[in-house]
Parts: sequence; C-alpha cells; structure tokens
Amino acid sequence: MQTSHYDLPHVKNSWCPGCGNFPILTALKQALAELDLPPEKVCIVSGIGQAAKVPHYLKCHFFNGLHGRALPPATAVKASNPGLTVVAVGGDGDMYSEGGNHFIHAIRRNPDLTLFAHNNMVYGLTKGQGSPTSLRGFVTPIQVNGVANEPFNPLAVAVALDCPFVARANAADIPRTKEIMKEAIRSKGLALVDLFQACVSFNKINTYAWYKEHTYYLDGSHDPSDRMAAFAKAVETERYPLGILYRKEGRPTFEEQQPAWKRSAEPLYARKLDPEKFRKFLHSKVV
Amino acid sequence: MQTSHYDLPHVKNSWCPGCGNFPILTALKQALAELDLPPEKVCIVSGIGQAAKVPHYLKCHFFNGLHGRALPPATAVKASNPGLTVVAVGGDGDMYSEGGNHFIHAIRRNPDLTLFAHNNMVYGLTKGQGSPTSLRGFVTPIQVNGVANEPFNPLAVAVALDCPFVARANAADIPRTKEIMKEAIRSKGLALVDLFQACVSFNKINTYAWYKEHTYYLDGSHDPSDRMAAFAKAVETERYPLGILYRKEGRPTFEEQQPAWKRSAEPLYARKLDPEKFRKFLHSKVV
Amino acid sequence: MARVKRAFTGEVSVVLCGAAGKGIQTIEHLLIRLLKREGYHVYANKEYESRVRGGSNSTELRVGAQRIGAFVDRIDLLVPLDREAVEHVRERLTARSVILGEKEVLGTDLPVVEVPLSKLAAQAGGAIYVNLVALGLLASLFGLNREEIMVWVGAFFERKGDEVARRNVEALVLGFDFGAALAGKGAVRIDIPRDPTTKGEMLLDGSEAVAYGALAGGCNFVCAYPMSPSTGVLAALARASNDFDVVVEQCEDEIAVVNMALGAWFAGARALATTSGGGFALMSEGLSLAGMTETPLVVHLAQRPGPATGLSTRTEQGDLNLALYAGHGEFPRVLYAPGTVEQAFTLSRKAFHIADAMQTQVVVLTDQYLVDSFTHIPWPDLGDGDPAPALVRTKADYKRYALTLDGLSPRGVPGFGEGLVTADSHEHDEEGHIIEDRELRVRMQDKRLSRHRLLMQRSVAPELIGDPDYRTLIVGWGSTLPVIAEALPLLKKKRLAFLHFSQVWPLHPESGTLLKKARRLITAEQNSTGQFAALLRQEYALDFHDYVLKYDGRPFSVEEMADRLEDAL
Amino acid sequence: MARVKRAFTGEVSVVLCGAAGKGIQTIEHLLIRLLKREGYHVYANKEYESRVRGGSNSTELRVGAQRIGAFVDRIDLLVPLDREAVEHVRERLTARSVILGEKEVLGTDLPVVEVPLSKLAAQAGGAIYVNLVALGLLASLFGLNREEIMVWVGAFFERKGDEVARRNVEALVLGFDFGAALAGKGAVRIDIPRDPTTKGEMLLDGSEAVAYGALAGGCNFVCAYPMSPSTGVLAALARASNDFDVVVEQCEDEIAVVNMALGAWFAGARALATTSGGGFALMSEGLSLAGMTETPLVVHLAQRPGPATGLSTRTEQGDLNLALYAGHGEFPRVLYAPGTVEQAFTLSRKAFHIADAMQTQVVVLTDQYLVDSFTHIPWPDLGDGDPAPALVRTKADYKRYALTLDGLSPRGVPGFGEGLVTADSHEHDEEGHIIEDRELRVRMQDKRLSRHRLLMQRSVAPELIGDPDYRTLIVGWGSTLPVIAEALPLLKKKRLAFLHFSQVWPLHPESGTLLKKARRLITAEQNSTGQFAALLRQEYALDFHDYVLKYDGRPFSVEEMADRLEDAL
Ligand SMILES: Cc1ncc(C[n+]2csc(CCOP(=O)(O)OP(=O)(O)O)c2C)c(N)n1
Ligand SMILES: Cc1ncc(C[n+]2csc(CCOP(=O)(O)OP(=O)(O)O)c2C)c(N)n1
Ligand code: SF4
Ligand code: SF4
Ligand SMILES: [Mg+2]
Ligand SMILES: [Mg+2]
Repeated sequence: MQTSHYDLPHVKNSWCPGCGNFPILTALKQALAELDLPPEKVCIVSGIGQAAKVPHYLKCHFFNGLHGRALPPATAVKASNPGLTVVAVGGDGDMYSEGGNHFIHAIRRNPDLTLFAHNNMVYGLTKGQGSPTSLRGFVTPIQVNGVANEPFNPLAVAVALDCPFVARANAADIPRTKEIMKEAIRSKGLALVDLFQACVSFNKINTYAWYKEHTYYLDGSHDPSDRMAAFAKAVETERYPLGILYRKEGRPTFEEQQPAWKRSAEPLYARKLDPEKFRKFLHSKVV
Repeated sequence: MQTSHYDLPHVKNSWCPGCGNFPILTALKQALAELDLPPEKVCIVSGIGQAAKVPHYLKCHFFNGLHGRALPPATAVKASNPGLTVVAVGGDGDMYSEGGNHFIHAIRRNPDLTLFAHNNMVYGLTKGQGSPTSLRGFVTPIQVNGVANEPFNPLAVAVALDCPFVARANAADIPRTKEIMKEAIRSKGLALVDLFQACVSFNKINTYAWYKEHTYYLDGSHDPSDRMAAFAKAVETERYPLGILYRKEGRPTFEEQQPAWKRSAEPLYARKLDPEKFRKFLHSKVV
Repeated sequence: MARVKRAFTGEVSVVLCGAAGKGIQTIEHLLIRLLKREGYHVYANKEYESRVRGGSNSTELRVGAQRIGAFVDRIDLLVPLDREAVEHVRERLTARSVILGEKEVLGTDLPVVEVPLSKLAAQAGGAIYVNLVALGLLASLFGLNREEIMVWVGAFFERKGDEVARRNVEALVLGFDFGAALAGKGAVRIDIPRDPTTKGEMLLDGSEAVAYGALAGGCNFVCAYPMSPSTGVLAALARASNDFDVVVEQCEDEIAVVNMALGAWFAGARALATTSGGGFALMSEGLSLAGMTETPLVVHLAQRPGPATGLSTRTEQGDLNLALYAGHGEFPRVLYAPGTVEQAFTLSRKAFHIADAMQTQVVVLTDQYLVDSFTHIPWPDLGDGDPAPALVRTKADYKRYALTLDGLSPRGVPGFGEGLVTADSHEHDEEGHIIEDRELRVRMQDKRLSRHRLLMQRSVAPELIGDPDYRTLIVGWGSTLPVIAEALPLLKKKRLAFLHFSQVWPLHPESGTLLKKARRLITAEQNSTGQFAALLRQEYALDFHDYVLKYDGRPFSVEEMADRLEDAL
Repeated sequence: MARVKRAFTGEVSVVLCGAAGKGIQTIEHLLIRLLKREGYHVYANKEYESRVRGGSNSTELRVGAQRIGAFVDRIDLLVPLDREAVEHVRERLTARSVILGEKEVLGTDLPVVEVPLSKLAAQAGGAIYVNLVALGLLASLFGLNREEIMVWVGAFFERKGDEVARRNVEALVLGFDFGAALAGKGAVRIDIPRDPTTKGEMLLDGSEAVAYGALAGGCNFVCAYPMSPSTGVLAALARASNDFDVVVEQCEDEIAVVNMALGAWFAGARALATTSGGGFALMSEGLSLAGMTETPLVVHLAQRPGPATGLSTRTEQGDLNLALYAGHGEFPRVLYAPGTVEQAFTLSRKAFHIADAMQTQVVVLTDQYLVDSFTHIPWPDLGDGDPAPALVRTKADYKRYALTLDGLSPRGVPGFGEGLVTADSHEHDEEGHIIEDRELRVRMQDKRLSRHRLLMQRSVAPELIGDPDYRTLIVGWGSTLPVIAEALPLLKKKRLAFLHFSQVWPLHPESGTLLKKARRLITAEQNSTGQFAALLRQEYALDFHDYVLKYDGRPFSVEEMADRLEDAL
C-alpha cells in the first residue's frame, strides 16, 4: 500500500515547523502501509495534546476524545470490533499524567492494541509546562525553580506490570521507528512504544541532538524475553536504550477472555438479542 | 507511650468479627506508641473502604476523604505542616484502582509520608467484587467467570519508580508488621507498605492460612539497597516475600524542595503575607 | 401496647429484623416467592447499614390482595432475630403490632407472642437455622401448603448438599407446625384474598429491572466501578453475560467507565454504565464528550444521600441537578426517573432506543429505595416494535457530522461500509476535523442543541392520578410514585391530584399546562432543597406553595407522606 | 474603502495581526506600557488559535482618554504582519480603517498606507525585527518621545545582550522616524487627551489580577493542572512563589488538584485551584467532599467554549450551571463572576476571606476574554481591614463539627492547640465519626445548608448602570460588564438600565426587587442557552423577554452588543 493512502490533503496541519511529530506521522504511515492495513481497517483513538492530533493528519477511523482518556475508549473499540487494528496515540502528559491510571490498568487488562506515546518531555499544546517525563531541573513558567519530581519511567512500569511488548524509539530515526511500530502493531496484547520526540518550541534541552546523543540501540546481546534484563534496560538513564526492551508471549488478551468473543467473531454492531432466548430467560424469573 | 492512648472507646467498630483489619489496627497503635508519636502529632488521611475506616478507630487527626483520593490531601497536609506525621491508609481498591494515578505520581513527588495499603485482594465494603490485586480466576458476583486481568503489582511498580521505601507485611503477624511499620514511618520520603490482610467475609481463597502459606520473610541475604534484587523479589508470586524489599537513600522530598520550607519551619497556618513586601511587589506592576 | 389476638385482612406488613449475616435475606428471598406462588401480591423493601456484619438491618414484606409498591411505617407482624432488633424498629410499632419471638432473648418490655425460635433452630441443628424456622412460621400463618413448601425449599437448598437441605427443611417444618398451632389458637390470623395473576408475573428487584430492561433494549456491553446502590445492576448483567454475550468490565475508576462506554457505542456496541452520585460526578467530563461527539450513551444513576460519601446504603433523590448539569458546556440529554420496578424495566429499555435514535445521552435515575424494591411485575413490553439500531452502512464519502435538515447526522460505525467514521472532542467540521471557524461553530452547536426539541417530542408524559378537575396538585418524580399514589386517597381533600414525572428532562410539552391549571402546587421530594420544583419554576415561571422534603436517608412511608401532605394542604 | 487621511480624537483602536510566533505579543507588551506611561488609557485583548506557530492571531489595543474595558469590532489602525492577516480581520475593517503596511507583501486590494516594514526590518538586521519597526511606527503616531522610548526599549532588551538590544532599538527608531514623516504628511493623526493618573496605576492582565488578588487574600498554596485559559493564574503565582513562599504544585490531574487543595485548607493553608471547564468537571466529586467536610476552598474557573475540548483558546460563559451544580448531593457554595480586571483582583481576594470565614467553597468564574484582558487598574483595596483567618486554637475536647447556633463550627487545624481535628466524607457526628442516625443526619445537613443564608447576607449586590427609573432592564454577569456598559449609551432608548451581577450565587437579597421592577427583561450572555436567565427565572419566577446570546467563541464587541440589544428592545 502507498503511504499516500493515509494523506488528508485538505486538512491543515497545525504543528510547528520542524516539530518532532512529523517524523512520527511519516513513520506511522509507512508502518501501516507496509503492514497493508488500509484506512478502513484502522482506528486511532487519541486524547488531547499536539501528539493527540495525529488522527487529524492520517486518514483512518478515529475517536479523538478527552485529554488523558484514550485508553478506555480504545479498549472498548477493540472489544466491540476485534477486526479493527486499534492504535492509541497521545503525548507524555496525556498518557502518563492525566491518563496514568488508565495506563497501568490497560496493561493489566491487556487489550490487543498499540500505544504510541509521543514523549517530548514537555507539555506542547499548553505551551511549555513540565510533563511527567521532564527531567529534574527543567525550568518552565510553572516549574520556575526547575522540575522537582522524579521523571515517570513508563518502560520500567510496563515491565513491572508484565506488559507483553515494551519498546522505545527515537522518532527522528524514521526507518527504525517504523520497524519498531510494525512489530508493535503485529504483537498480540498491549504494545507500548515510548517515542522520543523533539518539541522545537518549548523544549530547548531535549532537542533532536540531545535525543541522538543520549540514546543507543539495543543489539542482539539483549534478550527481550528476559524480564530482569528488560528492567535493567528500562531503568538506564545515562543513555537510553532504543528498541524492544521486553516481550512476553502468551498473555491472553482482554477481548479473547470475554465470553462474547468465544462464540462468535461478529462485531457487536451486527449482533442482536435473541428474542426467544430472552423470553425464556425472563420466564425463569416467573418463580 | 501506651497503645491505649489511641483508643476511641465510644466509637463502634463496624468491621466483621475476625477481619484482618484488626491486627493491622493493633500493629499500627503499637508502632505509633513505640515511636512515641502522640495522637496530636499524627494525621491519618484515608479514602473509602473498610481499610479506610482506620482513623475512626485510632485517635488522631484525620481527613477521611473520597474513595481513591487519600494521597493528594495527605501530600498537602504534609506540605502545609511538615511537623505532622502523616499516614495515608486505604484498601487495595482505594489505593491501586480508583487511586492508581495518585499512587504513581505520589511516588514521583515523594512527600515524606507513609502509605499503608490493606491488601485483601477483594472489595470488602462493597461486598466482594474483584480488586486490582485479586488473583486470576477469583470468582465474584461481577467476575462470574473469574478475574481475567493480571493482578496489579504495587511493589514492582514502586521499585520501577524508585520509591525510597518498599515493603510488604503479613498483617496477621502483628510483631513483625509493627516493626515494618515503624521503619516505614521513620523512613524519609514516601514509604509504601503493602499489607496482606484477610477478608473473612468475601475472600475465601486468600485466607489467613493462605497468606501464611504463600509468604516468607526476607532474610539478611537480601540487600534492599539493590534495585535489581528488589525488583526480582517484587515479581515473585509463588511465595511472596515479606519485609523491606527496597530502600533508596537520598531522594529529596516534595516539601523540602518547596521554597516555602527552605526559609522557615513555621506551619503555613501560622504565616501571614508580609504587607509591605506585597505592596512593593504590586508597585513593580506600575510600569 | 399490643393485645395478642390479631386478625389481618386485606393486607399485612411483615418485618424481619436482625444483624447483617443473620439470614434475613434468605427468608425474604424464599418467602416472597412462596407467597407469590400462592397468589398473594407481595412487595419487599430493605434498609441496611454500611457494614458487612452486625448492626441492625430490616426487611419489610407487604402482602396483600392488590398490587403494592410502597413502604409503610406500620408493622403488623415483627419477627426480630436479636436483642437489638426490637429497639431498631421500635418507633414503627403500634398497639396493633404483633411481635413473634422469644421474650427472654429479646429482653423487651413489649408484649410478645412467644415463639421458641432459637429452641426450634437448635432442634434442627443449630442457631443458623433460625431463619428457616421463622420462614416456616410465617408460611403457616399465610396458610401455605406444608408439603408443597417442603418440596420447594428442599429443592432450593439441594445444591448445598443433602445434609444442609434436610436440616433446613426440618427447621422450616418445626416453624410451620408451631405457627399452625398458634393460628389454631387464634393468636394471629391472616385472611387475605388471593389473585391468581401474580403467579404468572416476573419477580424482580429494581436492579434486575434496570438490567433486564437494558438487555431488552439491546445492551451488549456494560462497564462500571462498584458503588452502592448501583452495583446490583452490574451484577445482574454479569450473571446474564454468558447467556447473552454481554461484554462486561469492572473498570479502574468511573472516568474509565464513561469513556469506555463511549468507545463501545462509537464502535457499534450498546453500552450501559451504572454508578451512584460520586461516580457520576466523576463522569461529568465524559458526559460533555458524549455531547460534543454526539455519541449515544446510557448511564444508570442510583442515588444515595450525599454530599460525598454521605449515607452509602440509604436513599435520596439528591442528584437531579447533577444529572441535569454535569459536564462543561451546553448539550442536550435525557433523564428518566422510573417510579416503579416495572417502569425501571420499561424506561431502561427505552433509554437504549432513544440514545441510539437521537445520538444522545440518557440517564436513568433511580435510588436505593427503588433498586432494593423487590416485587412481581406484569409481563413487560419487550419492545418488539422498537426500531432496529439506527446505524447506516457508510459510503466512501461518508461524513459523520454532516449538516442535515433535522440536525441528526446518520450514524455509521467503523467497519460497517466503506466510509471512515470519526468522533471529535474539539469543535469540528462535518468530517470531524478540528476547526476554529466561528460560523461553523455556531452551526454545529445549533445542530447539537436542536436535538432538544426532538427529544421533547419523544418524551414521556407525566402521569396524572386523582381528580382530573384538580385545584391542588402534588408533584413528584421517580421512586416516590407508589407512596404518593397510596397516600393520596388517605387525604380528605377534594379536587386533589398527583402529577408524577417519570421523565424529568426534557419535560413533556403538556407539563406546563397541567401544572398551571393548579391553584396550589406542592412538591414532594426525597431531598433537602426541592430540586425538581426548582426545575419546574425555571421552566414555567411558577411558584410552589409548599415543599414536602425528606432527607434523612430513609424512604417516605405512606403514613409519613400522608401526614406531611395533610399538613401542607 | 478607506481614504488615507485620517484623524483620531478621543479614542483609537489599533489592531496587530499575524501568525503565532511573529512577535505580536512583544509589541503589545511594550506599547501598552509606553502608552500608559504617556498618560493614555489603554486596554488590550487578544484572540488566538489553538496552535503554537502559524495561523492568524490578533491583538487589539484601544487607546483613549478615559478608562476602557471592552472590545470593539471596529479597527482604526491595522498593522498586518503577513499576507493572511488582512483576510483574518477583513470583516472588521470599515471605510475609516487605516492599514499600515506593504501593499505588495499583503497582496490586498484594499488601500494601504505604505510603510516599508520589511525593508526597515532588514535594515535593522532581519525579518524578526519587523515587530519593533511596527512598535516605533505606532509610538511616533501616538506622539511619544523618541529619546525616552529608545532608552526604555534598550533597557528592556538589555538582558538579551547588547547586540540584540542595539538592533531592536535601531528597528524602533527606523519605524519611529518613518511614522513621524507620515504624521508630518498628515496621513494619520492621533489626538487624544492624556490623563496623568494612568501613570500610577498597576498594569495587569486578568490572570495576574486573579493571582495577585489571591495573594492579597492570603493564598499560600496553589495547585493546578495546566489548561487554557486558566494556566496564566498558575504561572503568575509560580512567578511570585519564591517571594511569597507559596507552595506550588502541578498535579497529575484535576482530581488530585481539588483533593490536594482540600488537604491544604484542612491543614491550615489557604489554597487556590485554577482550571477550565473540563478540569472543573473532573473536580465535581471533590467539590461535594468540600461541602460535606465543610472545608474552605477557592477555585478559579476560566471558561472557554465547550462541550468537551470545544474551542480551547476562545471565550464563553458556558459553565455557570456546571459551577452551580457540580458535585453530588446538596451543599452551599459561592460563585463570583468579576466583570473587569479590577474586580478580578477584588473578588479573588474576597473569595479567600469568605471561604475561610464561612467554611465554604468559592468559585471565581472568569473566561478567556477576561483573563486575556490587559489594562491598568487603580490601586486596589488590599483588604487590610479583612479579618485574620478564622482559625481557633483547639482545646482538648474540641469537636470539629460542633452543632452551634449559627451553624458554623469553629474551625481548628491539626497542630494548633491540643485538640484533634477531623474531616469526614461520610455523614458524621460532631467529632467527625461515621453515623447512620437519621436525626443527626438531618441536623448536620441543616447545619450545612444554613450557611446559604449567611452567604446571602454577605453577598455582593448587583451593580445598576443607567436610568434608575428603568422600565427595560438588561441583565448580564461576569466579563460582559464593560461591553454592555459601553453599548448602553449607544442605544437610543429611554428608561433603560443594565444590571450587572459580579456575584451569581447566592444572589443578593435585593436582586429580586430590582429585577421585578422592570417591565421588560433582556439577558445578554456569552452562551447558547441563557444559563443566568434560567437561574433568575428559577429564583424569582419571572420571564425574560429576550435573549441576546453569543457562542461563536469570540467576545461580544461593543458594536455587536449595541446592535443585538437594539434589535431586542
Ligand atoms: C481535563 C483536561 N485538563 C487539561 C487540559 C489541557 N491540556 C491539553 S493538552 C495538555 C498537555 C499536552 O501535553 P502532552 O500530553 O505531553 O502533549 P503534547 O502537546 O506535548 O504532544 C493539557 C494539559 C485538557 N484539555 N483537559
Ligand atoms: C467514586 C467512588 N466509587 C466507588 C465507591 C464505592 N466504594 C467504596 S469502598 C470501595 C472499594 C472497597 O475496596 P477496597 O478499597 O479494597 O477496601 P476494603 O473495603 O477491601 O478494605 C468502593 C468501590 C465510592 N465510595 N466512591
Ligand atoms: S509545541 Fe512542540 S510538540 Fe507542539 S507542535 Fe510545536 S514543536 Fe511540536
Ligand atoms: S468485609 Fe472483609 S475487609 Fe470488610 S470488615 Fe468484613 S472481613 Fe474485614
Ligand atoms: Mg508532551
Ligand atoms: Mg480491599
């Protein structure tokens, strides 16, 4: 499939020129195209923020809901129609701050969806406040003495919760980001990809150059099925490892454990109550 | 100090006879007594649930707020008056489900308070639904086919977020639970103690006997300052380790990083705006 | 107090009282079934503390020859199971009340018709059988057939093993025979005509009625976070989920609940969220999202006394304003407030059809009193005539927010047709993409608001009970329907009527005329400020002459309602 | 269109327009200061898209001889900085408008007074200096002193380094000299009397006014989650936090915010939470907790158009109902709705005193229009006469919820005195322990509700503007005060007045009389349903004759207000 299949030429893009969201958009279109997933098969669910605007710039079904609340509707979309490829997209504030509770419980629930968190270590859309992943000391109009809280470590938490797919990408590297995305989408269960992304307007510390300098790719010596090794990688912060940190086979998904999907593969919209069965059921209340 | 200092004889206790909350209450009174913390120095902040009723049965200041919301007010109490010993108390549903977002962000923020989570692997007050720590397969009136979600692992998540004190206790063992509680209260920064607690009314699986059988105490061979070792212990589930899994020295607390506490130790209630300084400040707006 | 010889004809109120864990629920469960099979009309309601064991809880069973739906203070027969029980209900006892039990155990100064409950229980195998002894006692007083109930109760306990079943039946028989002897002596006589139609009716509590009404409306997805008194609905749907392929999830919090339910509707499921006041408050932002995205949604809101945790197992009608205005910005919504278990079924079913057809959110407002009301209802309308889901198969050029004449954009779902389906939380264009344009904003807001008129046209009219030529009108909504209806004839007042609203928003177009016709308006509500009266004042610029309000967490009884209305008249 | 020779006397409206990132804010920032120093009255307001770069944003500066607080559509002088700018504001241009700029760059068919902005900028060092050229141009048209402003602007840019400062001053001078030449030619002449009192006034935007008012009220704790347009208040307090020892925290979400603020008040701090509609909706449950625990609380709610994400950088008055009814159950609250930057200061200060004295929650309702209003205000009342915090030193037998005659239990805080201080979310006894008792429940609820009357007594009276002998009364609330006040004299109608409410709940006791005196009531609100009118209908059972509503996200202008009112009269 061509990446142009996903273009929406009539929609004006409102990201800043040079924003690190552009390479993510490109990589995502490439990943979908290479996986031969047409727009009609893909549903993006997002929250609010710069990252969360992705579905306005990529042709697909979408549910662009509330700040922080992408994962519950994404889970529901998948559980209502498992035939769709469901992708949840949001920023670091969206997914890890306002949406933090859904993040940890979605991992427990394990719906078969992919979560792309655009991690620019700042609040972009609201103009430069600290985010849960901002590094200590990052000065902003709110954190006037620098960020004082420990950065949230999404990968370590995901490994702690035995998330079946945990990865990090540097968005500026489109080809390798695309490959990680493809793996994530293919993987069964909840797949988390934390995407390092430059915000050229509000983050003058964690720039394209910074991300490049402070990351390295995991090589064959890392065994992603080893949870302890994955955790060790997840807590590295001098240079952040890129690639697939953790993979766990065999965790059942949310949908497949629901009786509704054990007996039929028909999307819920196509199902109807069996009136005879229901009448019989009500008759059992005539005691 | 005598433990009877904390008694509230005129308040009727509404826990079920035999409930695992009783030994926790006893251990907590003992811990406070041995630490010589009089009721006037202690503020318990709790949510809603059986566990969260603790401050109604232990004499102290208290803020018994909303289900899931103990940690934000607890943080605020400490930040408004660091002279108080602040303890946050709640059940597994309270702290890890409704309160999950506050749980992870409180660890990032690191106020100097102690968090006791009464983990009975069930919703007690609301009569027996699955909780985030319920084991797979646990059958309830809601989880009619058994709990399908992966249990939340509070200790692994706390280690992943570098929480300065992470422990587990088996509440039925009052003397050792009390010792862990004392360590937790003494420890600087956020101290998490997950307390295995029997619910005799709604959890017929994870009984007193079960907790005893499925736990063991960490011994001197475990080094709590070793984060990897702590993580390895935190993810053990065949038999659950008891004791202090992780300790991290040196993380600054939330309060001590606030300028308000750098210059003065006076509680906020005793402070006043300096009218002259404020006038001067406003004069700087006459530009 | 109480002479001991008492005869009850027409109707009797039986109250069982004791600590949580004493087995009162089992008596209620079995007795109500046995009485209904026998042709009695039965209505049961319980009140309980927010604790699992201990305390004092009670259940009232009203048994009569006609349909009953309301709670009375009056106790005709009291079966107290422990020492605290008599005190707990003491103010409801009258000179006509009969207490059945052991004077010594109860330690009361009131006259007691001696029934050696604990001795008989011991005889059957232990103290835990006391509830079956009580059941047998009552069964014989109601003239049930000894052999039939032995078989029936035996069958009920079968799954607990032969030994347990045997002992329970033995306790039942011991109680029964003692009761027969009492009746023989004429100590208590119950003489109520039977009505064979009860046998064919369904026995439901309010929670089940909401749940099964939802199923009838096509509900195939339920998500919730447990919260009294709303959890019963979730449990009822969970029990039915294997049979009807309902996706069930207990979420991490109520915010997840509302957003998950919206995602489900968006993808073509028909989802129900069930909660109580605190949880509903947490859903506020999500309701606003439903409004902006024009996603259907059904929420069951079971009210209990607030603010905050309040009295978590008690009843109130205190969340009307919350349900009316929750969420930021302005958008239409529908609020149903069923008055009976039967209406709980019907309106929950209807909620799904209206939500679907009108792409709107519908809240079904009940309360602890209604969800814990337990009675039999006639075979309901199953909505076989209801339209099929209003989903369109999308074409390639599909626009989710197309501006149409009637303000309803045809609703597609992802995967059904060739088109792309969108939902957007920002102000958006017809395709669902973000806009800043002022004119389009106004058109979109007008489109959303225009739904209000359509919803008014499809609203449920209020029900008028009493003199159609009224001068004084009592106004009520939701679960107080049966109690006001029963109190009405007790008021010795001419030209009096009662107007009951089972849809409280939007108000049916006739409401204003009906209200304005009255010279005197009195509202009767289970809250402390008269929220529904305020809504009517706002809509029709009218004044209320009196407010009959109750907010102690206990339901209005027929007697209290009659007294309070009498004062207000 | 536009002849080019134009003289402005009395008042002029200057509009700067261009993409985000073009430096319009710098011009606004500097020009408003320079003009105020000169003795001009200045009022600025901006409108912008929800994006960080690009798009079309504009700022209006109104400069006059008297206090100004309202937005006008009319553009007298337009300085468009890019090609899109003219189109963006085109409908606001009249035959009297003067466009200053480069016809070629702008590509417009409208007459333009040629100013080689980009050439001069290039001369100064590059395109980025275009804003300083524009500043210089305007400064000269307003007759400012060349040397003074050179020094002042130089000082302003000093911290950016000598080179930058030098180039900026150069650009300023180039613009200034070009402007002087233009003025010399008589192309544009501005002739507005000066008023030396402006010099001594404070220059604030609405956000700062709320923040500093809070400080004046003793605020020493602020927590929030960023959300436009409420974040400015958080930022202003964060900037002041080092000087005034304010505890500042950006929370994980708005639920944490409200609960943290309550914990802070409980422990004796004076906390402010600041948010917008969506965040406020999330706080609903917490507001109910504040009600039940009788914990003071101050929330700033900066409104923007909903539902859901809506238009996130625009303005609306759509959250009144939400603020009135958020939270389950029933409890008192106070809602202020400042009409001006000055009132934003005063009422935020007052909010803290009322919250503290009355143990209640107070919401300060602003909107994007007000928080982005930038003007100078007279030296405010700093509340030196305000009472000290109403905290008591507790005794050993202290009871937090003691039942008292006036319904206010003396408030203690942990650690101040010997007593134990409690807060409980359940219904509770005087000590704050859980109860189930019905009578105590009613006493406690009555105690909480009784506060409403006290709050009414201390409410701010509405302000009447216009003919005190009115027959027609225009009603407004919040930020529309200046625009309605300015439109009023433009209406050629006798016996007309305007009643402005800066406290919208509880309503001041005189409100009913003032409203009922009118023969004709017209509401003017920035929302789509007339929420405030509905509240007045409900309270006073009265009818409104017309609704002037606007909900396109843009503020009412004086002209539009006058036109729409004219139609309604
Ligand atoms: C309930 C709620 N709170 C706050 C906001 C305001 N808000 C919008 S986006 C955002 C954060 C943006 O940061 P991030 O999620 O990291 O996304 P980015 O813009 O950096 O991609 C916030 C706080 C909101 N829309 N809703
Ligand atoms: C917002 C909200 N949702 C739901 C509830 C109902 N509720 C009260 S306690 C509780 C859970 C109890 O379980 P847990 O926290 O594990 O405490 P336990 O009773 O087991 O000690 C729930 C769901 C509530 N009070 N508030
Ligand atoms: S503000 Fe930052 S994240 Fe947002 S579009 Fe601009 S560069 Fe990208
Ligand atoms: S229900 Fe369980 S947790 Fe609650 S009091 Fe009873 S035994 Fe304890
Ligand atoms: Mg971000
Ligand atoms: Mg629990």
